[in-house]
Amino acid sequence: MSFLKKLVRNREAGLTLVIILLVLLVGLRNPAFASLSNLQFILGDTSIMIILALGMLCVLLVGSIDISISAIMALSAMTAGILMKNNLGLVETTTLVEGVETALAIKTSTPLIVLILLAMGVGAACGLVNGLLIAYGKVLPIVATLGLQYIIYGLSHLVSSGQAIYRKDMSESFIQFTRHNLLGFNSKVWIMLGTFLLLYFFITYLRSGRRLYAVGSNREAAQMSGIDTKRTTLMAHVIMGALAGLAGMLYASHDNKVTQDMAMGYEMYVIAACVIGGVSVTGGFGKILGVLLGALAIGVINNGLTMLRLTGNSEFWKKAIQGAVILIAVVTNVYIKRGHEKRVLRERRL
Amino acid sequence: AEEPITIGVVYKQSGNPFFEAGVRGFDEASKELGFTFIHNGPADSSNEGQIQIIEGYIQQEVDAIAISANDAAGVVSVLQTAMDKGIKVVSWDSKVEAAGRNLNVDPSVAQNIGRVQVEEIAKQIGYEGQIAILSAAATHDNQNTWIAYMKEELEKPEYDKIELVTVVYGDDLTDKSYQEMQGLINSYPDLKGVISPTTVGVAAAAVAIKDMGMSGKIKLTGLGLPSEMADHLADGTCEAMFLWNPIDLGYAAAYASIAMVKGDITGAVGEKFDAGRLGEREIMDAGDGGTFILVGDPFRFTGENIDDWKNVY
Amino acid sequence: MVRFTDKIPAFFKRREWLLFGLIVLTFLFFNVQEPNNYTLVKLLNQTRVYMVDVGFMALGMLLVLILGDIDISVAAIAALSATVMGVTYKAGQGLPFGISIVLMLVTGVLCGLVNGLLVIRFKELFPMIITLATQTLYRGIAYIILKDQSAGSFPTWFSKDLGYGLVNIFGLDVPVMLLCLLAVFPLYHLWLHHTVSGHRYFATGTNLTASRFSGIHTDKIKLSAFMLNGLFAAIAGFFLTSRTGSVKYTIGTGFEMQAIAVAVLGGASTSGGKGSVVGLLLALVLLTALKNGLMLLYNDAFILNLSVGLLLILVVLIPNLLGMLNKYRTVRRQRLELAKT
Amino acid sequence: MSKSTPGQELMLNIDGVSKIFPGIKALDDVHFTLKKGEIHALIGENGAGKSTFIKVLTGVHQPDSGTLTLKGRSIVMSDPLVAQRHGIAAIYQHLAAYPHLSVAENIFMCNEQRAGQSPVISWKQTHRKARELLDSLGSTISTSAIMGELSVAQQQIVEIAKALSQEADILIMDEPTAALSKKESEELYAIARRLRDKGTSIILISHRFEDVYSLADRVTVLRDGRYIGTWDIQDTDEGMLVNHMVGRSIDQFFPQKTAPIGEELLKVDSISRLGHFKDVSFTLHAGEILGLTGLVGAGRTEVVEAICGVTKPDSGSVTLLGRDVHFNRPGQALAEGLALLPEDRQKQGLLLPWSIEDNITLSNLKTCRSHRFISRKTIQDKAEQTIKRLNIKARSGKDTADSLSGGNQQKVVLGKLLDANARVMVMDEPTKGVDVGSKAAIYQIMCELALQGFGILMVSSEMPEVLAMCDRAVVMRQGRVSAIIDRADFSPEGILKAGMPLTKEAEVSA
Ligand SMILES: Nc1ncnc2c1ncn2[C@@H]1O[C@H](COP(=O)(O)OP(=O)(O)OP(=O)(O)O)[C@@H](O)[C@H]1O
Ligand SMILES: Nc1ncnc2c1ncn2[C@@H]1O[C@H](COP(=O)(O)OP(=O)(O)OP(=O)(O)O)[C@@H](O)[C@H]1O
Ligand SMILES: [Mg+2]
Ligand SMILES: [Mg+2]
Repeated sequence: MSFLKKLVRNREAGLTLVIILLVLLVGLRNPAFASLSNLQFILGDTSIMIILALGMLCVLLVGSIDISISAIMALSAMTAGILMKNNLGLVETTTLVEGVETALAIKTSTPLIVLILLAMGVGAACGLVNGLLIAYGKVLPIVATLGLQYIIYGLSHLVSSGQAIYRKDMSESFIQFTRHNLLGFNSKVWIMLGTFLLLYFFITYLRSGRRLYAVGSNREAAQMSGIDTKRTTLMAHVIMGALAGLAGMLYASHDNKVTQDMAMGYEMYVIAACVIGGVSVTGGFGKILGVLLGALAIGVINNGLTMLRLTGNSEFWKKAIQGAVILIAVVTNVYIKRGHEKRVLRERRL
Repeated sequence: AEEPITIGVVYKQSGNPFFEAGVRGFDEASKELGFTFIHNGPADSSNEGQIQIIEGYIQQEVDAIAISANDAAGVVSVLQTAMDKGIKVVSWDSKVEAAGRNLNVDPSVAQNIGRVQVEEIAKQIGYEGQIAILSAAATHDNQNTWIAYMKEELEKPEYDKIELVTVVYGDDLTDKSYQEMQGLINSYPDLKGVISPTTVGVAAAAVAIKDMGMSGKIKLTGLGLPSEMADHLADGTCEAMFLWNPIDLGYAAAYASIAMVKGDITGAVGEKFDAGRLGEREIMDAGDGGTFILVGDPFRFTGENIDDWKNVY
Repeated sequence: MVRFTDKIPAFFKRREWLLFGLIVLTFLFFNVQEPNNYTLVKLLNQTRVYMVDVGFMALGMLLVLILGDIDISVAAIAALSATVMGVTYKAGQGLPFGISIVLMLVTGVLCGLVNGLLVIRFKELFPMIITLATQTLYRGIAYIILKDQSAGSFPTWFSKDLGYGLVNIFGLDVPVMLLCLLAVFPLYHLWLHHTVSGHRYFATGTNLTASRFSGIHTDKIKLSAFMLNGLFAAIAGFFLTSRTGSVKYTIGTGFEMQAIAVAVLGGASTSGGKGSVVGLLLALVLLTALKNGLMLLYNDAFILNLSVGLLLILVVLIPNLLGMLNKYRTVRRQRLELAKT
Repeated sequence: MSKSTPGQELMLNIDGVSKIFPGIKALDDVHFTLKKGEIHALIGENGAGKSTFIKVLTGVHQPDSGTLTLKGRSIVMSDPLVAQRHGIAAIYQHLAAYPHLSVAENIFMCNEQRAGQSPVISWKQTHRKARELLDSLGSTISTSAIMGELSVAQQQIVEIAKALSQEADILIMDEPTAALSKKESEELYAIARRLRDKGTSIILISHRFEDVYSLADRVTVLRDGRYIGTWDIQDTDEGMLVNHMVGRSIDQFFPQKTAPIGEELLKVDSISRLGHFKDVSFTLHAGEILGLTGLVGAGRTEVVEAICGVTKPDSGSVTLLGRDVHFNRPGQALAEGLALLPEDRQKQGLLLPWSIEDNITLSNLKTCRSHRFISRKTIQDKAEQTIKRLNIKARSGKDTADSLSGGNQQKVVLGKLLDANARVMVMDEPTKGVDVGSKAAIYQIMCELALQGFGILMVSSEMPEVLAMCDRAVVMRQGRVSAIIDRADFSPEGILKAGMPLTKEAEVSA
């Protein structure tokens, strides 16, 4: 098989090529874009979307969808934020530097890990409600999660009583949590990688992970072979919820801010990332590496657009380019697939 | 007993702390003047949402509507029907077109708002180098007016060595503003200063500057919320920024509304009324066919005075 | 023997009755809470705020949902069509208003056509993804045309008489807009539920392949659904503009979700094959009654959304649960009979 | 290993099992025994409850009453995993495959291969074991091939491998040969016998008497959910079984076809479609029943779909009633008088949630109007006629299509087409998975249609059907027409030979 043929057959390789092309294109206009540090930055910036897309993969695999994730992010970050704000204390540390006394105020609060676990717990609870409605209440996924989106945003308004959480209300460890670098990569990247590997292991090597595929591929068959399809659907939604909670914390730490309407509209990017990554929206098919690359492609587009140095009607062009690139990527996928099918047909001997 | 006067307050977005502070101004005035008020804003800062709220107020037969409009033209029709029913309409913070209001309560003169920010950034970068503007959305009237005045100010000879390289838009979304700011830093290595005349933008810009290790290398000013900017002012990422006092703004709007309902003023040029602790205010010609009063000049927040304000709004 | 308690689930399985019951309850509840402001007369006036533009949009969305598809771009179509109307009319300096209106409708249909063609051509893709992309496109075009300006100064019959006018019918002041919407419903109902062409939308949505094999031109059905959806979106934009009095490219943002919610509340299912015009009307009335009541009582936008979400889920969930209960009961009764024999 | 004689050890004893679905009593006091090392055939008309019985046995459905004794122990099959643990494996009637997953994974889903007690799936082991299983079935399908890309027959083989992988004591096969060619069926027979000889007990469900007589040791008949009886196979003959199944005797299984051959209706001239078929030509006349036969995967469905506008041929021409036609969709063909009874009645033929009435009138709704509006009454009347004419068994026309058994569903689809005023009727496997009673009825209808001047093109994989019903047979092999045989020259060997793949290697890839 020629290299090109292989490339076309392998969606992941194709996507990688598309991403490299995008980077080169933008880099041509603005060399700063293609610099290593900027690419590291993009990876960090896209980590949140990748984490969400990984969760969305699970949900899409079982043939469901979740459009309430941005609301879940808001609610879980808000819950953790309020806890943090209310427990915030100042620790005055005095240090002597060459005889000059400096007062360093470090804000401490509930330990970071507790906050993260709390947020993930809140997220998982929201996912649980989604899953219960969909799997046991037989409410269609779009309807259930659309309704829950309204409700959860409303809840985040209620728990915050209209107040936002600002940097001044955040503990130092929380603010710094997404600002550490390790081996040149942001902590978000490491958290994303950890999530990625865990999920990769889960859906490749564990039975309950593989069953996500089985349920989405043929629900009836899964039922007949004894898979609890309802519980599997529920599990997918809980995973999504927990990851949305984690993503919400990263988002809040990164933005230094939690508002009750945080991340509104983010879900559409996440779904688009999955689709570009080759996940079937009707369930049963999708590779985890594809999702990673799909999200990365969107991250490159979003970051690249700000670096294109467009002038004039730039705002419009940014929006249009974004829509167009997504559409083109998805449509190209369709053509590649059709080409593949045609090739298979041609190879048949009649 | 006579029924108390009711004011219906409409703001741009529910849960936005700036307007929470504005409501505190109404609250203060209501204690002094003895009126009641209800307040609401759409969840998604939309024009349609504001219309819903206004229609609800008309239904409740309020005496006056005090609105900070998302779309200056988009609420004119519905406010006209309100005025037809004898309801007084006062816009505050963000004005309604002249045809849809009796009076506008302007936080400050747009020209001043543009000017002080240019003066500030020029001083900080030493009157030399590249600067950029990080705005909200290209569709926001007040943003565009301020930016126009900034450009006008930059024409002056003392700013000859300052180059405005670009205006970018963060849509008042934190993450988009952050990305745009990061894009500015990467795209213009010689960038010296950034003006962001929007509370969301200036806060996101401060975070981006800090994250990219550019604190002190790129100066930042703009219009920011003290509570949100407190840490950035304290550590010097942003040396100084501006904002008017939303509490005073609400307070003045409340006094203007009551004066109008009571018939003390009609909204005509030259009329004067007592605005409580703010003193007397005179109605002036806004130049758009309507009239306005002025509340005050933008306040300059710095690391020194921020502690007094960060818990206020 | 059929007991009365067995009949209740079956009764509420008909969405229309469930909605009707909820309307009555909602009205009574808020009427008691707010006897002065929440009256039938005043509520009627509020219908133009909550019913008309979303209602028209939902009528189009209903068709698309019946086919098992979804269209996220409707609100953007409304914005683009309204933009075309405002820009060509140019505050009276441009084309005659009638022609602007026609251009607006044509724009809506064209946008729908593009959606439909993409959906037909790329069957492998989810309409949700396609219309997500065209949404950006349509609003983008509206933005390129209008920039940050707003287009307005429409004739008074449009922005005043249509937007805020009232007609006195039997002593009741009815908004002109509402009459326009109500005029469409019976026709639409007859067409969708009682004609051959309406029937075909349901068939196609239930099983596209089998419908195609049965001789239905399913591509045409899909295309026409998206085009009609575009047309209704344009009409929604028209009425929305008559209320705002001017057009901005952001007009109607987020309405697509409201339209979907209304249609689903009225009995449509996102998996296709289901939907009811009467249900849709009742859903609109219910939402008007509920939203207005909450607005008066709480004055809080988030609470409003929260309860709409709750309503949406409950109305879909309750019949499902009752259906399960019913099934369980039937089987149990038969089991008992079996045990007896 | 010596062949165990049936009749020694009772593996399974089922007593008085009933199962109720809302509104339907699918099983009513059914008895069943299975001995060690026997093949027990379970037969009955469509909707008799065979599949339901199997599902009760494997824990997919819970019975409402009755007891189940396995190897002397009373057991509650609370879910399919319990059945699996007790050594019961099943191949279900409707393919239970995961189309997106690999062959190996399909085989071992829910029986994942792991290293010892570790929770981690070992993919190496999975593929190795899958390979061994497929080899034992004489199949060369790659273990990493995607299930959905295989032909139906290949998928069926994977399903069989899956059942074998469980090394069950009891193997259930619900119409395993429905999609298999004669040769593949024979291979399956051999495997079944081998398993039986090793002591496995097998329950076989089939509508083909061929299967029953060449495999079974005993046979049990169900009718309308009720138990009719169990016999040793030597004590039965086809006629008697049919009588038990339908509750009456069928004198004439294949009706006498009397229709004269008339003018040419359809002419297909060397049509081709990339990867599916090449240079296919034949003609069809009024009053003629033309068989289109060959092995599964020969491309027959593709040919008829291309003719009827479901797909389009890349080249060649189709002439209908003397006119050149190019259909873009089945609707056009239907309007011109060419009707297609599709292969998959559930996916292509019916709107399952809709009523029988609405299904029957769907193609011809325009005639069910009064004053531009649809008339419920006309629909009812029309459907009533069709229901009577085809003897569709349902409580009323208001019943939904998904509540019907396979044979009756097929009749509904047929009824829909009858309503549509066609001249040429293309039937793709009209009797696939249909019980004897319904089969005879369908043959009867075909003859009547021929008599009315219809031309009928029947795709069929069943030799007896082709031999008895057709005036001529077009045999396809690997996408090409290999022979067109006149009735006078019909012989099972001739047709079979024409349909056989040319080389062994070619067969493997087909
Ligand atoms: N899940 C279900 N819900 C309701 N009714 C059902 C269900 N499954 C089967 N039935 C009904 O139970 C009866 C028995 O069906 P079953 O599938 O067992 O018949 P069968 O003998 O296997 O027929 P065939 O030969 O067509 O496969 C039929 O009337 C069928 O409609
Ligand atoms: N040479 C081949 N290699 C792989 N797949 C093939 C080949 N030929 C046909 N197929 C596939 O096998 C399936 C069966 O083909 P088709 O339905 O046209 O055959 P058929 O003779 O009508 O069989 P059936 O008896 O099932 O109707 C189709 O999905 C087809 O694409
Ligand atoms: Mg069966
Ligand atoms: Mg076939």
